[in-house]
Amino acid sequence: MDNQALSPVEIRDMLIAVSDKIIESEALLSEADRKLGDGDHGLGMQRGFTAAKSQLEALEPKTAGDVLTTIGMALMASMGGASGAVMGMLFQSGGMALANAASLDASGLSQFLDAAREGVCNLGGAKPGDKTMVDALAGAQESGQAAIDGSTSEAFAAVAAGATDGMEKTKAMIATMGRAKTLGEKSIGHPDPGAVSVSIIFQTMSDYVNQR
Amino acid sequence: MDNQALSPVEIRDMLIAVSDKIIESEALLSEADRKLGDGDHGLGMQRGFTAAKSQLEALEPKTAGDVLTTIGMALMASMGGASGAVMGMLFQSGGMALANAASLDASGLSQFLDAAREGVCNLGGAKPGDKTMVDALAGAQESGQAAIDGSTSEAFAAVAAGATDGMEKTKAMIATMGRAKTLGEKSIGHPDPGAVSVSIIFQTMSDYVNQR
Amino acid sequence: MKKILNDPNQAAPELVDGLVDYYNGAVDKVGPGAIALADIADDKVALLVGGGTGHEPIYHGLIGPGMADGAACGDIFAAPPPNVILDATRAVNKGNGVLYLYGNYAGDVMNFKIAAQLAAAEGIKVETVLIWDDVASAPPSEKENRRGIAGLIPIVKLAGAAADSAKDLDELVSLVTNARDNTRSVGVALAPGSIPATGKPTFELDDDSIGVGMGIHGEQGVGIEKMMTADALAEKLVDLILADDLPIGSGDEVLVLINSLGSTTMMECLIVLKKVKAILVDKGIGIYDIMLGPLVTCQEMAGLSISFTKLDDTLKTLWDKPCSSLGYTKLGK
Amino acid sequence: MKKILNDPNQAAPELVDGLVDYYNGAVDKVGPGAIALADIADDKVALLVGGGTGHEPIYHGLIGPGMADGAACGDIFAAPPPNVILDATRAVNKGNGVLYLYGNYAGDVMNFKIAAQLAAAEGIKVETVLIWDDVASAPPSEKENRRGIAGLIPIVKLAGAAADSAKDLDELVSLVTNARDNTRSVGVALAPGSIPATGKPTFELDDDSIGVGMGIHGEQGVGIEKMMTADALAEKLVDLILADDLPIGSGDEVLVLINSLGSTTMMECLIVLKKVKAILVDKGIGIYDIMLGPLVTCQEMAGLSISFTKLDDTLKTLWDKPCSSLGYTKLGK
Ligand SMILES: Nc1ncnc2c1ncn2[C@@H]1O[C@H](COP(=O)(O)OP(=O)(O)O)[C@@H](O)[C@H]1O
Ligand SMILES: Nc1ncnc2c1ncn2[C@@H]1O[C@H](COP(=O)(O)OP(=O)(O)O)[C@@H](O)[C@H]1O
Ligand SMILES: [Mg+2]
Ligand SMILES: [Mg+2]
Ligand SMILES: [Mg+2]
Ligand SMILES: [Mg+2]
Repeated sequence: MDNQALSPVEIRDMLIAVSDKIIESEALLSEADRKLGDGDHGLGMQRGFTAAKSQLEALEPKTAGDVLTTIGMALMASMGGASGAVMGMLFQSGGMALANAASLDASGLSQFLDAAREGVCNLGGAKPGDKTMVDALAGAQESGQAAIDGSTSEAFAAVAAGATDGMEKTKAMIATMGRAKTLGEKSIGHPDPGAVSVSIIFQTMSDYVNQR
Repeated sequence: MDNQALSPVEIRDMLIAVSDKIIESEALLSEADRKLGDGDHGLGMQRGFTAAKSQLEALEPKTAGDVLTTIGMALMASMGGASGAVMGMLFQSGGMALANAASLDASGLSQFLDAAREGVCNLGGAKPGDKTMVDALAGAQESGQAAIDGSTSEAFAAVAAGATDGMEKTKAMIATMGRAKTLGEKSIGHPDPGAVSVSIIFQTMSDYVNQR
Repeated sequence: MKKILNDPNQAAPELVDGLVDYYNGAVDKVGPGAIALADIADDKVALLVGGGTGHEPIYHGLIGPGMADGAACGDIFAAPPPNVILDATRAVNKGNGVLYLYGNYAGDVMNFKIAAQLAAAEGIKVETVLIWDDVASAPPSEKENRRGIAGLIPIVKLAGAAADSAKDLDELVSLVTNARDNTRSVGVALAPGSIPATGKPTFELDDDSIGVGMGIHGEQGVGIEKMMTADALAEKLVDLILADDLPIGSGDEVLVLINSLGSTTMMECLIVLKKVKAILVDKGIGIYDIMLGPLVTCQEMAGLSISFTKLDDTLKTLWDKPCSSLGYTKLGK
Repeated sequence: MKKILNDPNQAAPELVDGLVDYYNGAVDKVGPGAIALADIADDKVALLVGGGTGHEPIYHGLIGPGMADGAACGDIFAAPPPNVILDATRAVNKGNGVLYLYGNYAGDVMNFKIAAQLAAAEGIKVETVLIWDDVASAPPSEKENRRGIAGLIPIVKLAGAAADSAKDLDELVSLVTNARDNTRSVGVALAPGSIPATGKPTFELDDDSIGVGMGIHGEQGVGIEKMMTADALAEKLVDLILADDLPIGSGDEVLVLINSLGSTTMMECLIVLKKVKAILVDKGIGIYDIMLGPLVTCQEMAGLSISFTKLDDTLKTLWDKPCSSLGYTKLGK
């Protein structure tokens, strides 16, 4: 296991890998949204991460925060929809917490997630249990706190597992927020599409960190 | 073979039989119009002959003309569309020629058809060969003239054959009138729906006359 | 095909009742299928439109101030019978005569012709202008064989304004003839509508085909082509109109109508408009005003048509007048 | 699903360009997705609407005199991003502040909230009224969880008139809140629309089923029922509205809106109107005015919604003002 913190350039490359993964997951994410919402979640994510990728590719980042707020702004400005706001806010609030961080390690990841969760929950008012991406984000954030003293790669793996776990839990939940709330009990059995995205994002990060 | 002229009551009953036959042919006639027009010919005919039937049932006719103009007026007032005008006019102009006729025989049938053809052609401007109901009507009219000296039932049989023959000929024609005209060569192969109606009308009359 | 109906065979009379309800007192039902404005000025030359129903908002949704005075409504896709037209004629006639304005279809022509004879027998002056804007339906040399499609919308609006100002029926005829002669349209079908009473589609079209030059009653297109982009389609349709006998060129000004046949979205109409405008700008043709939306429909048919009306000063003055109706409303300029 | 598009992923920006073209000089594009009236009076309190595209004519087709001053347009079915809203906010602000008026959806609320913070940071006064007229989406005790559907049409029209007369932003907020609080809607889905970029239907529904309480983004209905007649459906929907917490009874007067979700024909809307009117007349409820047609759509979705706005004298005065826009135009009374 590799305990080296990620440099800003590595963070950038990691997020380019995340962008590619999200772009290729369009159909899967839209299909998840067809079950619970209006069927466009993958399209919004694809739009956002295509814009993000091209900005990341042009970026010569100085700090961890540089990269993370760049992707946050790119998502926020290009996506629209519920996910544009929450995904944008996730990276923007999280990134602001690392504005001056020269690199990203287990502790930085946890700081990022704490701020990201706070930013998203403040913006949208969702709590864990509401069947939104907050469930996956909260899972990631709690695992990140628990992994704070371990290696960078262990922390990323734990966060990915926490996000996926949070996403899995949304399957059993009744939606109370967003477009799926009018479905009531019919929403049971399907994972929240935004939570699926969050799980893919952190899993791809972990894959990058553990394969470098 | 029966050479007795039809009494006004028989004409009425014959036209009630025609009405029933047309009403039951709705799907066939609409389907024919889907090939060449807007698919509603059977609906219009059904509407018209339903109205006609209920007026005929209430009618105590004195002359042949009474019955024929009654059905003409009923069709004209209830159908609308191209066929409402032409079918209405067929019976109305034809019936006026028999305004004072106490009964209907081969010669009366021919007079009816002469006036009917003239009325319809004056109204709509169609000539034989234009792929309209005029082809069937002209076939009927010409056969009626040829049968003028025969028995009533022979005349009705000849007229039915002439109408059917005229209808069959429309299959090979290119439409130049009405909604099918924009189809050009694509109209070849399908009979004109109004001609199919005219053929059914005279065939049913002949069946009535020959089976009484 | 699911439709929100009571008795499919009563769709036409029920929709006419609903229409009278929509007008909320401004329109009277003056016979089955016959409707007229409740308030028509005493010395007005009257404008009567009509045709089959099922193409809402036309024709019956075009009644109102600055638009038509009355409408004769037939069954679904069927011209109104003569007695319906006569009822409407009597109601709108204020002694100065009535202009019949409707689409050039055999059924309409025959039924209105009979009605005109009946009206004349009652001493009502009637004149007729036929709408034949569809360039795809016959060559320019055979205008009287052309169908009326969405161009009837600007023509009825211009006629409505003309009827408010015309001193007599003859003047109205000449104003409306001018509007008609300066209007050209062509359309494309993507998917059929369905007939309410049978639930059957009005024609068949492959998944990747479109019918260029379709009719508004579900008549198949004149030319079946492969599906193409919005830009290519806009170019094709505009070319068909500009290649017709009405000269429209640099310095001229036109009204543009992008009409949805029913289920084609406003999004698609707007995307087509974008290209149409670019083509016209490129040719130096001015756009005086634009109409866009489902104005002449064929049930839930998919497709659209483009219409141009070339405006001279008289037509501009008529266009600038306010009007109000279910189908088209416009503030004065 | 055949649609007339160029690049399905560029449908939203292209339709916004087409919309600016439609307005033919009256509307400026002030940023990607951001449009505003070219001419806004200097001391006017501004009205900004917005939301996802794909629901034409809303929201961007509601700009015009007596209607909204600007609109922020997102992608298809997606709320506009904050920067688009901010561009539109800057363009419509004349120093007297801006009212944000839009449908209550998580995405819209979050993006407009961020935009409002950015605008405040620039010294622009912003207030918000959320539209939550859909009675099927949450019980009356949880209004803030209700969706905005077709009721936004009368609300935006009333708000447009209010913005012309309001002396300040606070007065506008209270006038518009009153319009919002007196508006209730409920809809039914018959068949899904499709997402332009994927061509996929937004939901599935059996051939003989309808979704009562559907959403305008293709959200499935709250209750799936068997297909029924127009009359039965009208009764069911009216009952759902009248059973809500807004008392509407004998002697009251309402605006009625029968909205098509897209491919549902005007014929069907008129037949439903007929029954709605009969029910209201029976209960002694007056109909002040009627709107009818595809005003809030979801692509070629089939279905319709009914909205009532209960009018007091203030709202009547606002309603009677003229307005003009792609989506809704009305002569003054
Ligand atoms: N209030 C909220 N807080 C956090 N996440 C939310 C909230 N509302 C919606 N979401 C997330 O947004 C996702 C839907 O995104 P998307 O489909 O792109 O947007 P839209 O709902 O505007 O179509 C949901 O699956 C959910 O995870
Ligand atoms: N000018 C005409 N003269 C005689 N018959 C005509 C004429 N135009 C149309 N028809 C007849 O009308 C028939 C179509 O009737 P129908 O479908 O009921 O009316 P519509 O064309 O109004 O839908 C055609 O098949 C044709 O026989
Ligand atoms: Mg979605
Ligand atoms: Mg027909
Ligand atoms: Mg017809
Ligand atoms: Mg969406």
